[in-house]
Amino acid sequence: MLIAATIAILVVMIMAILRAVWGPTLYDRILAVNLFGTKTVLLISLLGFVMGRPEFLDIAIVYALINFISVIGVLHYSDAHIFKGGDQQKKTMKKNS
Amino acid sequence: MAFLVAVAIAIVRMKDLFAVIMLSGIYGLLSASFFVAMDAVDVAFTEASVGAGISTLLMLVAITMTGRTENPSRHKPLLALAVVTVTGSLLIYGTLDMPYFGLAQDPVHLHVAPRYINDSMQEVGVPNIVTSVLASYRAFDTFGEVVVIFTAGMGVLALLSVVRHPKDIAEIDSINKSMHEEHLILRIVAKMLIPFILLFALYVQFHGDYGPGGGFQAGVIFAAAIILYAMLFGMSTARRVINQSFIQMFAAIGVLLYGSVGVISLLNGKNFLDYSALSVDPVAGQHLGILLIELGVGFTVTAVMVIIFFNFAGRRKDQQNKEKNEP
Amino acid sequence: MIMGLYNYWVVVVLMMVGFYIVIAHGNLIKKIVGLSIFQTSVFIFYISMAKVDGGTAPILAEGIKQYSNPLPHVLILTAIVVGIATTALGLALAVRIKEAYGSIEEEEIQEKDNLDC
Amino acid sequence: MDISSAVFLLIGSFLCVSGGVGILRFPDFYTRMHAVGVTETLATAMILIGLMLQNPDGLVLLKLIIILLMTLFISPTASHALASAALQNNLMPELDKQENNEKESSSNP
Amino acid sequence: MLTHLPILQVIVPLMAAPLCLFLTRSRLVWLFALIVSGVAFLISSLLLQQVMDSGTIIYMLGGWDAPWGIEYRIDYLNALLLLIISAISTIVLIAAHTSIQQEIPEDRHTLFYILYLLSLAGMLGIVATADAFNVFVFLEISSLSAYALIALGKDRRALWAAYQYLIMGTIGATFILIGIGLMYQMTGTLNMYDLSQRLPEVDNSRTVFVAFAFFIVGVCLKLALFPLHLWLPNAYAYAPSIVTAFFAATATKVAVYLLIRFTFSIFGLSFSFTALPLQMLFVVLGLLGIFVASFAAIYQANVKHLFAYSSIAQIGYMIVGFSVSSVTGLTATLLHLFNHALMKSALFLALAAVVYRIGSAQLSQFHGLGRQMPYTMAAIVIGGLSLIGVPLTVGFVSKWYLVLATLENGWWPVTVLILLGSLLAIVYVWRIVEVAYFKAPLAGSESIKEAPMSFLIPIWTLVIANIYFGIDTRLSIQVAQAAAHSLFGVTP
Repeated sequence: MLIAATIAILVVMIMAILRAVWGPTLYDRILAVNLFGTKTVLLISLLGFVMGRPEFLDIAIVYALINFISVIGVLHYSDAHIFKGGDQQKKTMKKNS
Repeated sequence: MAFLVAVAIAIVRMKDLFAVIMLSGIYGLLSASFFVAMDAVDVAFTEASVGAGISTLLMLVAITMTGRTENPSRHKPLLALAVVTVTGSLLIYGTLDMPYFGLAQDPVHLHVAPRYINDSMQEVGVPNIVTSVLASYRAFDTFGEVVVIFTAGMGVLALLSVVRHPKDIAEIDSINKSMHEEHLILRIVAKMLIPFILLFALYVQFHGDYGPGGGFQAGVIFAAAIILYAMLFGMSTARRVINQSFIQMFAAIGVLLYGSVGVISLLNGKNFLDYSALSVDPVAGQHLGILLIELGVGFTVTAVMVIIFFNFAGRRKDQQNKEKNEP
Repeated sequence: MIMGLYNYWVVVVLMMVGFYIVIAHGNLIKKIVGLSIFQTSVFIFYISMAKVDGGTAPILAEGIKQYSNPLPHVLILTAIVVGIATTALGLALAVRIKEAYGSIEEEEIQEKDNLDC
Repeated sequence: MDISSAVFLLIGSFLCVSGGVGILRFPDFYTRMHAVGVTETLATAMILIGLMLQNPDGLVLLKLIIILLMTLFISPTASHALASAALQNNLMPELDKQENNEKESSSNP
Repeated sequence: MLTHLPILQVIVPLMAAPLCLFLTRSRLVWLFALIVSGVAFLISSLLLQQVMDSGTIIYMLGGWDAPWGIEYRIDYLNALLLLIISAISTIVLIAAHTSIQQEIPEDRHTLFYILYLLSLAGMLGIVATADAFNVFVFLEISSLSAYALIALGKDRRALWAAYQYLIMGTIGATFILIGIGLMYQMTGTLNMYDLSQRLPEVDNSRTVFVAFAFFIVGVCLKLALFPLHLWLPNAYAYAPSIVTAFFAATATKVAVYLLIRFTFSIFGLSFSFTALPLQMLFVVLGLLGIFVASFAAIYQANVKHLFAYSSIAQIGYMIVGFSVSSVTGLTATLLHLFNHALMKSALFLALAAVVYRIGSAQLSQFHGLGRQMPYTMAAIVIGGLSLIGVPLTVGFVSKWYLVLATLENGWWPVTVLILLGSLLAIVYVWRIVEVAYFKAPLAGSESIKEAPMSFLIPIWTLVIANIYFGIDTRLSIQVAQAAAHSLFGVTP
């Protein structure tokens, strides 16, 4: 069963990579990376059980954290700079209202 | 494995730097999973936090400053291809006489490593062999590693640090306020998470003797928490908590702590970094020594990661302010 | 033989992809990405050489006889740190170059240099 | 015990794959996000519960619970942040796009 | 404490670097760095003394014995290199405070000294260690700090040069890493001595051959051997003058050391020179390097560029001596290592003084400098003579040995080509002399004065050393010959 789940996760990983490669928008890619990260967390936990040494779940925790932080980071930096136009528009809208 | 190749080739073809960086993040995650499958849990730990976390983040900050598309023009792809093919085939040629993958009677597994596996428990007394090799047998390499990271911190500081004026800081403050009003949910979740992350970092720091982890990993996680804080609550708020010159001192203290452990053993008449000088009982000395140097590593890594990130981000703020003042 | 060496061959391909990015692409950031791929592949090479069939992670536990080789792990831990240090410094340089030249394309920079001379 | 664990794992894997199909096949960003956001959380929970039922010892169980809690916190938050960021930067949902083209208005999306 | 000298050699600058952060004033940091470097110099001379008295010193770090722990192993070769590096570093540092005042912004001064010390420590570490992986770690310390130091240069091209150096240097380091990995895979050890014992068992395997090839290519990238030299001229030309003076004299020497150490002591002579057509390859590359770089030097408008190219040519001489693979040839290489460090640091320091006074190193700005800065220009002339290989300077001694070595092997054509290469050196040195002494000073440059004492003292120390070791050759030749002999004797 563990193996089956591992394979399922690997399949999903492939899909996520495809989405990350195809894009088309920035957010699709971020989404794909996020999905990929969560799946990696699962994969690591599963691998720990498959190999019979489940003590190493620390790594999975780190992955989950890092994944969160990098998604936030990506959003933070893509927000602020690449789509500056959007930001300014929003501000003007606020002023008007 | 095939995954890795696919991602790598996709990276070659991409022109959008943002996508490239996303993919390189995936590459980091993948190789870390591979490391787990190959039993290298400590390495996977590090690669996850570094390859997928910190370096992706740094690259992102960098492209926001440099622009995100690559010019289509490539120069001399043929020549490059030729060089690569030659090197690659040389390597393949070299693999032909290699001992096969995974066999227990490879020379690698027969010569030096058995002593680590069999005797490190008596000699160092730490169940995690990687830690005992890292922090005791080859402690000097690790000292070098700490110095490398310190060097990088100083280098980034030399390249990117900007002198800040109080007026700018006030200005940045107001920008931050307006920018972060909408991050309410994120902030609340982050507020709950950050203490947990810090705790977890401490666990990783001190549990390194028994499981995967150690000073370096803990340092990165610690720094990640600070970076998260800085991103959500604004650079200048974070700077108020963690002062630039203070964090520089911190980096230096880490290196010095590591080095002074060595110097103490010198003063006690033992060789550099010989921990048995630290205590009457050699194994207890080893324990103490490993604890101290891991602490040193943790200090320096945290501090340097924060320095690097702050300087990148600070530079970016600076650029933005300049852009604003010009038109 | 194919099974025994397959792993290494894939690693070689990865290394070469990274290497190709470094030498063939003109964009400074992409070069650094390539460099980190190149280095990561070397790490993978070291780690694969440490693997022992049927072995587990080198953390001592009751009832386990066969461990993988810990030494390459230690080396690679150090090398990863070196890698991130290089990446950080390279990115910092790229940022400064962008400020000074207004571009991060190798050819444009070269052109501007030639004008200077 | 084993059977229940297997059932959880299977459900988890199924949800995973369906989420994966979703991210590939759905037409625009928001629907894709829906596919991922919904299945992912549940799938992760299922698989982790399945693992917990493999009856590991105390510390491992604790870590699994931590991971579970963290995913439950993190992934909705990340999805939320992602969606709101996309929305604020005027990435239109597929359906809205048509309407907007008709109205030519810039009402808050 | 005497038994701990090998480790103190590296640790003193290494630990001093972070300490600099706690010192506030630029002048204090400079004094501190100078003292530290001086201590390192003292230690290295003591070490050389010890090696001469009692042979190879072995020091086990952490108290673990050799293949398990990391070991330091100091023999003649290491001791010589340590001495060169720390001596040059100390002398160059004397002038640093004055020079960087003008070239580096005030708030970066402390960082400059930190990076300088780190780079010094890195180089010392590479030379002292007997562990292959430790070499890689310290190589990265020295090169990372080198990239940052070069990027501190005033011109924006310094950034670009540093970036190129970073890419090339990292590729080189990664190649070295691959080479070390393959060696480790075949033997299971990382200790150099242990490697040399265990490699012969497997040395007909293709993997070891590839390991050797990768290692050599990696080192040659660092070494800036002829076809791989592209990063060097710009890096030297745009770095702060002090940094150039330091690196020109030491950085490539360390790479030469690695080359010698790995080919002679680890892979062994018979393997290195039979498995690969290395000998022929290196002679050809070395000679090509001499000629191409000398010609390039002739056409440079910037004097720093000129001397940088001349450095590449000098590396060519060292490689030729190395590839003769006889005791005399190796002695010539080692002598040239020592001598070239002396003359290049003198030349670049003199240039630093010129840059300090006139703010540029363009040859067109040199008009009439011979009268305005007589002592500095005299130093450049003597250094130039030494580059050419005129008798009574050190350059003559090493060229003499090189010629002897090639003749010994019966390589007539090589000898002739080496002498022709020296003729090219005459051309580019003459260009400077001509401009400086036989052209009228530029209008508006009357105010240029002689360089301050803080420059003249180190420059003339080096120049006098240049002449002294050119006349009284006993010490340098004795050490170089002993090192060469031990390298040939130790080889299994």
